[in-house]
This record gives sequence, C-alpha cells and structure tokens, in this order.
Amino acid sequence: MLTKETTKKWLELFIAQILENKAYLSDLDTAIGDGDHGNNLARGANALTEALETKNPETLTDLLKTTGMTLVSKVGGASGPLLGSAFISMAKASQDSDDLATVLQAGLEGIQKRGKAVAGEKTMVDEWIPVIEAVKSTNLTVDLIEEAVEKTKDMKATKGRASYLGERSIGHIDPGAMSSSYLFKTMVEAGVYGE
Amino acid sequence: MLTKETTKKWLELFIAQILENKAYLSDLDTAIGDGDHGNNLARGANALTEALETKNPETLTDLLKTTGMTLVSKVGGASGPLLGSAFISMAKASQDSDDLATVLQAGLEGIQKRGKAVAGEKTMVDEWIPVIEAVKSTNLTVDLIEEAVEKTKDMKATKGRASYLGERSIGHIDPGAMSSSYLFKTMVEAGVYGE
Amino acid sequence: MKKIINDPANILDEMLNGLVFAYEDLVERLPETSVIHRKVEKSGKVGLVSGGGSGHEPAHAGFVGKGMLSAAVCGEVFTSPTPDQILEGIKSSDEGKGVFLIIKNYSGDVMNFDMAKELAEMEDIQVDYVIVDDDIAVEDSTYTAGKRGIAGTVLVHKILGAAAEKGLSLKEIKALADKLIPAIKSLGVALNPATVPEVGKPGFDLEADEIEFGVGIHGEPGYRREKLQPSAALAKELVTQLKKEFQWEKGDSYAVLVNGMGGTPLMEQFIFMNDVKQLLADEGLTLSFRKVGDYMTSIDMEGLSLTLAKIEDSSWLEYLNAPVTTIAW
Amino acid sequence: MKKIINDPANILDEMLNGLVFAYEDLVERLPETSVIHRKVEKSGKVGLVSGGGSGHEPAHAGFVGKGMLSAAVCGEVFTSPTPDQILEGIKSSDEGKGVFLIIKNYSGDVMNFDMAKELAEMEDIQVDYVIVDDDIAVEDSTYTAGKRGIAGTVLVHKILGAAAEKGLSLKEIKALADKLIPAIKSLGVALNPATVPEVGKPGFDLEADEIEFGVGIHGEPGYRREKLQPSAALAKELVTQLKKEFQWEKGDSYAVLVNGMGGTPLMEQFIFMNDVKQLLADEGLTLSFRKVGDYMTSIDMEGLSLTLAKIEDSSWLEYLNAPVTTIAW
Ligand SMILES: Nc1ncnc2c1ncn2[C@@H]1O[C@H](COP(=O)(O)OP(=O)(O)O)[C@@H](O)[C@H]1O
Ligand SMILES: Nc1ncnc2c1ncn2[C@@H]1O[C@H](COP(=O)(O)OP(=O)(O)O)[C@@H](O)[C@H]1O
Ligand SMILES: [Mg+2]
Ligand SMILES: [Mg+2]
Ligand SMILES: [Mg+2]
Ligand SMILES: [Mg+2]
Repeated sequence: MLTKETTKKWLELFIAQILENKAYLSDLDTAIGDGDHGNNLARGANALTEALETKNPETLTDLLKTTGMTLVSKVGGASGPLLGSAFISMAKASQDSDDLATVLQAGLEGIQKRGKAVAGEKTMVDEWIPVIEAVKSTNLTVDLIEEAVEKTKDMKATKGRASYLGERSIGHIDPGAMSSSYLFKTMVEAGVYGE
Repeated sequence: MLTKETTKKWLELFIAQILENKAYLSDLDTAIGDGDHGNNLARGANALTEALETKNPETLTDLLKTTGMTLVSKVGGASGPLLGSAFISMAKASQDSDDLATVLQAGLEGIQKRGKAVAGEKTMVDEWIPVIEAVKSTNLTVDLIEEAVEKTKDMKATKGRASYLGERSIGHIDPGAMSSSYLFKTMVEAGVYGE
Repeated sequence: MKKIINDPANILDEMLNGLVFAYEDLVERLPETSVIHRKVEKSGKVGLVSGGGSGHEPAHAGFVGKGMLSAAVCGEVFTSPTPDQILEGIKSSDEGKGVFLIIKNYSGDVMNFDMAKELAEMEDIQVDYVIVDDDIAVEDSTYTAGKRGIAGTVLVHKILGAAAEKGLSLKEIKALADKLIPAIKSLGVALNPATVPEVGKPGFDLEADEIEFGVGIHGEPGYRREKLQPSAALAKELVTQLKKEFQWEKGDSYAVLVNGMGGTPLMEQFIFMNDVKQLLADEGLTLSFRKVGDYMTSIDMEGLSLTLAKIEDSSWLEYLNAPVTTIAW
Repeated sequence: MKKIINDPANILDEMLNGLVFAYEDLVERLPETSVIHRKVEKSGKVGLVSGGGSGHEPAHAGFVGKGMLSAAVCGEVFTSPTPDQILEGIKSSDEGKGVFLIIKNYSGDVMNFDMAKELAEMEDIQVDYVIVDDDIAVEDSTYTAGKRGIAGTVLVHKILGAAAEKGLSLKEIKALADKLIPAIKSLGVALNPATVPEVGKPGFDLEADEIEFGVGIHGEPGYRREKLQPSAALAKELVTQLKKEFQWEKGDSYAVLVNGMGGTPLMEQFIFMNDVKQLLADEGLTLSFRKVGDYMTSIDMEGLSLTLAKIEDSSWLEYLNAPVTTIAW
C-alpha cells in the first residue's frame, strides 16, 4: 500500500541509489547512447532532494506530483519526460487509489503514452512491465527486478538513441531499465511493496 | 672563377642536394623554428629547375638573376627574400667581376642588407662569413664548411624565428646555415672554387 | 580531457553568460532560464523557437536574432532542454501570432518540446512545429527513432526565419516547413570523437588511421568505418550517398552547406568544399547557395558534414539570402 | 596526422579555390596568384592589403570585403607570401590614393612585404605600412625578432578598414595605425599543438595534463608550462600579464577579443569569456567592444588568445562597430 510516508522513504532511497550509481549509469549510456543518463538522473535526484525539502508535500498525490514535475523540469533528455510523466500519471491515479499495482500501471501508461515504446524495444518499459506483473501477482522479488534488467541485454533497441546502433545494441544493458530497476529495488527496500 | 657553365652545374647540384635533404632541413627547423625550411627551399628548387629549363639564361649574370628572382618568388618565409637577395646581388656584382670572392661578398651584403643579421646571431650569415673568408685566403675545404654549420649549434639565436627560443635555441644547428652549407659544398663539388 | 572549462556541472550556465556578455546588443538570457532571446522589438510576427542539448555551438543561440530565431532553448550538453524551459522560450517569443517550433529528431527533444507545446496551448498560445530529420546515415524505419536532425537544421532556421520575418502566418510557415524538410539532406564523416565534459572521455573510439561515415552530432554510430582517405574520396562518398537519396537531375538547383564539427579547422573545410564543387559540377547541378564553417558542431569532434537542400521554389533562395542580425549565420 | 586534405603540397591552392567558390559574391582570386581580392567597386579610397602564411583561417582572406581589407595575400602554410604575390595584391588594391600594408611582425613577412613595397614604389604606387606586434609573450629587445603579431591584427584590419572606407588619406591611416599598435596587446595559451600538413607531426609536445602560456600562432614557444588548470585560472594569468603591460586605471575603456586557435570549440571560448568578464569587471574597466570566436587560428591548435585594445579615441569604437561585408568578421 502506498502511503505518503513509505513513498517518501522510497524516494529518498531512490535518490541515494541514483547518486551512488551516477557514473555507472552514464557508462552504460556511453556504450549504446550518449553517456549522460547518470548525469541526467543525478541532476534530477539533487533537484528532488531540494524540492522535497522546500515544498514539503502534504499528501501522497502532492508528493508524486512534485516528484514528477521536478524530474520533468530538471532531468531533460529522453528519461526526464518519461520518468516525469510516469510520476505525474501516478499522482493522478493516487487521487482515486492507494493500490500499488494500480498506481504503477498508471505510471507505465504515462511512459508509454509519451514514448510510444512497447515491450521488447530495450527501454525502461522492459523493466516496468514485468515488475508491475509481479506486483499484481504478489511475487515481486529483487531477483526478478534484476533479471528484467539483464533481459534487456539480449534485446535489439528500436526506440531511443540506442536504436541507431541496430544489431550492435545487442549485448548491452539498457541504462534506463537499469535506473528503473533502482526505482523498484528501493521500492521494495522502503517497504512500499509487501507491507 | 665563375663561369656560366660551372655555375649552372653548381646550381643543379645544389637543387639536388636540397631535394634530397628536404625532410632533414624541415626537421632542423622544427626544433627551433616552424618546420618549413626544407619545404620552402624544395619549392624553390623545383621552381628553379623549371626556370632554368624554360628561360635558359644566356649569361652568368642572367643565370644568377633568374636564380635570385625564382627564389624570391617561390620560397617565401625568411629564407626566400634572403637567399633571393643574395643571388640578385651576386648577379649585379657579376656584371663587373668574375672573381668568386667578390661575387660571394656581394651576395652576403645582399643578405645582410635585407635581414640585418651580423656574425654570431645563428643564421645563414654564420655560414657565409667564414666561407667567404676562406675563399679569399684560398683555404676553403669541405671540413671548414661543415665546421661552420656545427658552430651555429652553440650560438644563441637573436634573429629569425629561433630567437623566440632565447637560450633554448642553443644546442641546435641553424637550418638556414645548413642549407647554405649545401650551397657551398656543391660550389666546391662543381669546381666553381679552386679551378 | 583537456578543456578550457571550470566545473563541468556549470558549463551551460557559464557558457550562456559568456555568450550573452559578448553579444549583449543582439541577445539576452531570460532571467533564471537557459533561454537565449533576441533583442528585437516585437512586430507581431510568428515566433520561432528552436533549441536542444548544448555542445553544438554556435547552434542554436548563435542563430537567434532578426531574420532567424526568436529564441533558443539550451539544454545541458547533449541533453534535451526541459519542457518548462521551452515553455519560457515559447512565451517570450509569442507576439500574438503563435509560435513555431523547430525540433531536431531525437526522442528526448521530441518529447520535451511536445510537453512544452501542450503546456503552451494550456496558456492559449498557438503552437505548431516541425521535426528536422536530415541525416541520411540512418534508415528511416519503424525500427529506429528515425533519421536524426543535424546541420540541415540551420538551413531550416534560416529559411523559416526569413519567412516569419516577412510576415507569413503560422499556418503558412507550417506548410513551408513541411515542404522544406524532405528537400534537405545531410551526411557526416568523423575523424575523431567528441568528449562530453561531464563524461571526461571520448564518446567512441577510432583508430589513428580510421574514419567513420555517418556519425551523428552526439557521436551516434555511423554506417561504415574505413581507413583515412583524401578529402576528394570523402567528398565522393558523401555526394554519392546524397545522390542516391535525392535522385537529382542535371540543372537542378541546390544549396550546399559544408559544416565543421568543432575540431576541424576552416582550412580543411575549404579544401573539402573545393572537392564537393568539382563533384557537383560534374553532376550538372546549379549550386545557387553555398556556405562553409562551423554551424552545428559536436563539441570538439573532428569531422564535417555535407548538407544539400534542393531549391524547389525561388523564394527559398530569397529566404536563404535575406539579411540577418545574428551571432553566427 | 588525421586531416581532411588531399596532397599537402596543394593545400593553398585547393583551400583558396574552395573559399572563393563558397563566397564568390564577396571575393575573387586574382588569376594565377594567391591573392584574394574583394568584389567591391573602386571608390578612390586607400587600398588595404594584409596577408601572411596560411593556416590562420579565417585570417586573412576572411576579412577581405567592404569595410575591411582590399586584398589578402596568402602564403603557403605558416610561410610568408612572396614579394611578387604581394605586389599583385598591392596593384589590384590601388585606387589611386595609395596602398597601406598591415604586416605581422615576423622576419619573413617583414622582408617579403618590404621587397614588395620597393617593387610597388618602382611602379609609382604610394605604399605605407604598419607592423603589428601585439603578442606580449615575447620581450621586445634587440635580442629577438621582436614581439609577434597575433590576433590583435584582426582589430587592426577592422579599425583601419573602416577608416579607409570612410575616406582617410594614406597619411592619416598611417598616423592612426601608429597610435593603434601600442594600444593593442594579446596573449595566448595552448592546450595542444598544431600539425602543419606538410610536416605531418605536431609542432611541439605538451603532456596530456600540460598547457603552455604565450605560445605563438605558429607554435612558437611560450613563456611558461604548467599543469592544466580551470578556465578561470587561465583567464587570471592572461589578464594579470596584460594588466602589467597596460597599467590600466579604473574606468578605462577597452575592446576585448577572445580568439580560438582552430581546435577549441566555441563552448570553451564562451566559458573563458565569462571568466574574463568577471576579472575585468573587478578591475573596473569598461568593455566597450567584445567578440568571441575563431579569427586568427593556428591550423588545429587547441587553445585561445585574449586581446585587449585600449580605446583611446571614440572614433576607434565607431570603426570597430562600422558594418562590413566579409566572410568572417
Ligand atoms: N521512447 C522511449 N520509451 C521509453 N524509454 C525510452 C524511450 N527512449 C529512450 N528511453 C529510455 O531512456 C534512456 C536514455 O535516457 P537518457 O540517456 O537520460 O536520455 P537521452 O537518450 O536523451 O540521452 C534509455 O536507456 C531508455 O531506457
Ligand atoms: N634576419 C635574418 N638574417 C639572416 N638569416 C635569417 C634571418 N632570419 C632568418 N634567417 C635564416 O632563415 C632560416 C629560416 O628560414 P625558413 O624556415 O625558410 O623561414 P621562416 O623562418 O620564415 O619559416 C633560419 O634558419 C636562418 O638561417
Ligand atoms: Mg543519454
Ligand atoms: Mg621556417
Ligand atoms: Mg542525452
Ligand atoms: Mg615559415
């Protein structure tokens, strides 16, 4: 169940995870993109820390909305509008529901509406889809989260910058899937899932 | 004694020597100048071959003048106007004299009038002065020609590009002195001196 | 990495401040944004906004001014600007007749500009846009993000800029843009990669004697690597590929832009232009507009791109030749 | 060596042909010479001729045009042009009021231009000249060839160009030039050396983390090597050295030019300009004219130079701001 408190903890853990893995995410992006994914998200993570402090959102919806707006306005690149849209959609959904699967599903729809990617295109979507499935069937594990990232390795990118590489994108993990895996691992860690 | 025939042979040998040592001269110039001395003179040498063929100068004076004009208009840089002026001055002097020392002395004056360098400034002048001395006292040898170049090694440049190096110019041979040494060695070889 | 910078995290901010200081008679930076706006009195014309990640200087801020862009929205290096910034650019460029966006075809740019467009429309500003995808190195298929936008974008800025200045409506500009895009095609060749300051190492590797055809302006991979070859051979390859796309005929009129990537001196660009000249003359084309220089760079990448634009209407040439007051055109 | 060239021996010829093709509305190449001449109808003004070795593009041909140079005489790469070529430039620039030569202070340039002057005078053309020696990296003593001419030369072109266009006589231009030269000073810093194509290897060596202050535009040695440091520190060093030379006072008016060396992207130049801005503001100077970009390059050298010109007369500012029609100003 999503609460303002668990979600706040989740976001804080996610922020820390991003900052810690900034260089790694950029390295992944150097292999098949333009090498800025870690920097982009780190910029968003720092801005989010500040936004959460100064705005101190009062409700779950506000918290998710602030997160979305901050990511949209600070991350840039492809991942900014995508992750931002995810959180903005999640904020909207949270007005009517505090069910995690429902809210995450709304987030995925936000990503797909914006980015038009479907399963198997080697994007963050390939992390979101299996995770949401598992949340629905209550069998989400850290292993499953990590396996989903691994699976992007064998995929050929057909969306985003990596698609320019065609066949050569195969064999590399998708950086956006990796950063989304941090999102879901910290979600588990924060106790948003499974409480 | 200077004749049209020996001088022509001299110039041909000089041209060959320059083309052969083009890279070496540029290397010397890379150390203390801008690395183009060999290329500059090679451009002049090629143009001179063509000029001698097409113009086929009839007199010694014409031959020296054609050489001077060709060098002036094809070499560029500092060495072009200097060597060019030398030959133009030599052409003028050859109208009144066929004495080698007299004609060479005029050439040196041409260089000095244009470039204002005196002995010890690490320039081609440091090759011309001792060689002319030796021609006058009829003790010119290839050794003497080579020793004069070697002596520029210990000099500190105070004229030309090498002067920007100050103390750091010490320890390197002056490229212009080296190319002038080719001029004088081929002069001996062609039998202009000592016949 | 050897660069004249301070903290890599401050590049955008410091660069924009330096630019605005150097050219304060031409442009200003909207307070607390990364929007460079022209200092021209509003005349009720259609606003023209472009932008994208930084690292392509003089693009895009160098093309802000009378006769070209109203504003350039500058993202972090190689990173699309965000919708809120683009929105500021749109708002400040609106003179009551709507705003037209010139977007290079990258997922990030398209999504961020698209969100900004939605936001602007919520504020009752009429917005239309065009997506530039001139880079023929990439096949346009459903299996890629599509062709990329590269140096041809600058010709779009110029032509639409002159059209807007002349008073064309938003609708007319959109119609012109839609005709223009398929008529502009580019292809690049890289000798050495660019280094993104925040990354600190080159974006890709090339051997000391290797070049790559079709590299994008963010170091996106090209279509073939080969041994280094003379300028004339490089020109031949680029012209041959462009010919395949255009299928031109003798007497056709083209604009030609040789664009340096940031680390390639003008000397080489002029030599390359000389080779292009020969090849296109052999094809019987009329080169009615020509330009050489650094317009859409890739930080310090060594290489260049060749852009050809088929002149389908004489007004396009007039637009290309119309006077402008910008930093870099 | 990775360069977009053909035979290194043909660089000058091919480059000039490419340039003239790209800008044939502005300039022409005098037949069988390496002189780039402007396409402007003669108006009976004083002719203005400059030039020197090539490899400094856009200098000098990029500054030929209405309001600046009448002609640029282009030598081989880093090699002064020859007197016969300079003579052609002088002859074609003579409109009956004499010709003024702007010469950078290098032994080769000085001697070749001097010979050309003698030849022109034999053909009854009035010729006067000025020698630009703005590079403060070199001590001006009888033990060197004197200070070198670098990027400040471009400001001399601009100011004298506008003065000539306005109709000043040869005598007046000479007087103006003599005042101008001591008021213009520059200093550079190199990150990586240039490679002369015919030589094929870099002109000097710098470690991967080393920079050199005071390097000349042909790779002439500078005055100090240090570890790579932030832009702000580089700016501090250059400004400090320039301050020593100028001994300026609060409120003095200066023009400032940040000049890229050919391999340094605009991004870095703008960041550097931002640092210069801070430092000069702290000094209380009025920066009444500002410019950033590649004006006097050194082939593909990485680095830049900073030029300051003390504005001693308000007419100098007018001349700097007067409109021109050139490739590169
Ligand atoms: N259309 C899309 N739909 C979903 N995810 C996408 C799409 N395009 C890109 N991405 C994701 O964005 C990531 C790259 O983000 P980032 O590097 O920050 O942006 P950019 O590609 O603009 O540099 C990719 O790894 C991929 O997961
Ligand atoms: N003022 C001068 N007087 C005599 N010789 C000079 C003078 N300046 C330069 N030189 C000679 O010219 C040579 C360099 O010639 P070159 O490399 O062709 O020209 P540049 O220095 O213009 O590149 C020097 O090695 C030196 O011998
Ligand atoms: Mg990226
Ligand atoms: Mg030399
Ligand atoms: Mg990016
Ligand atoms: Mg030289």
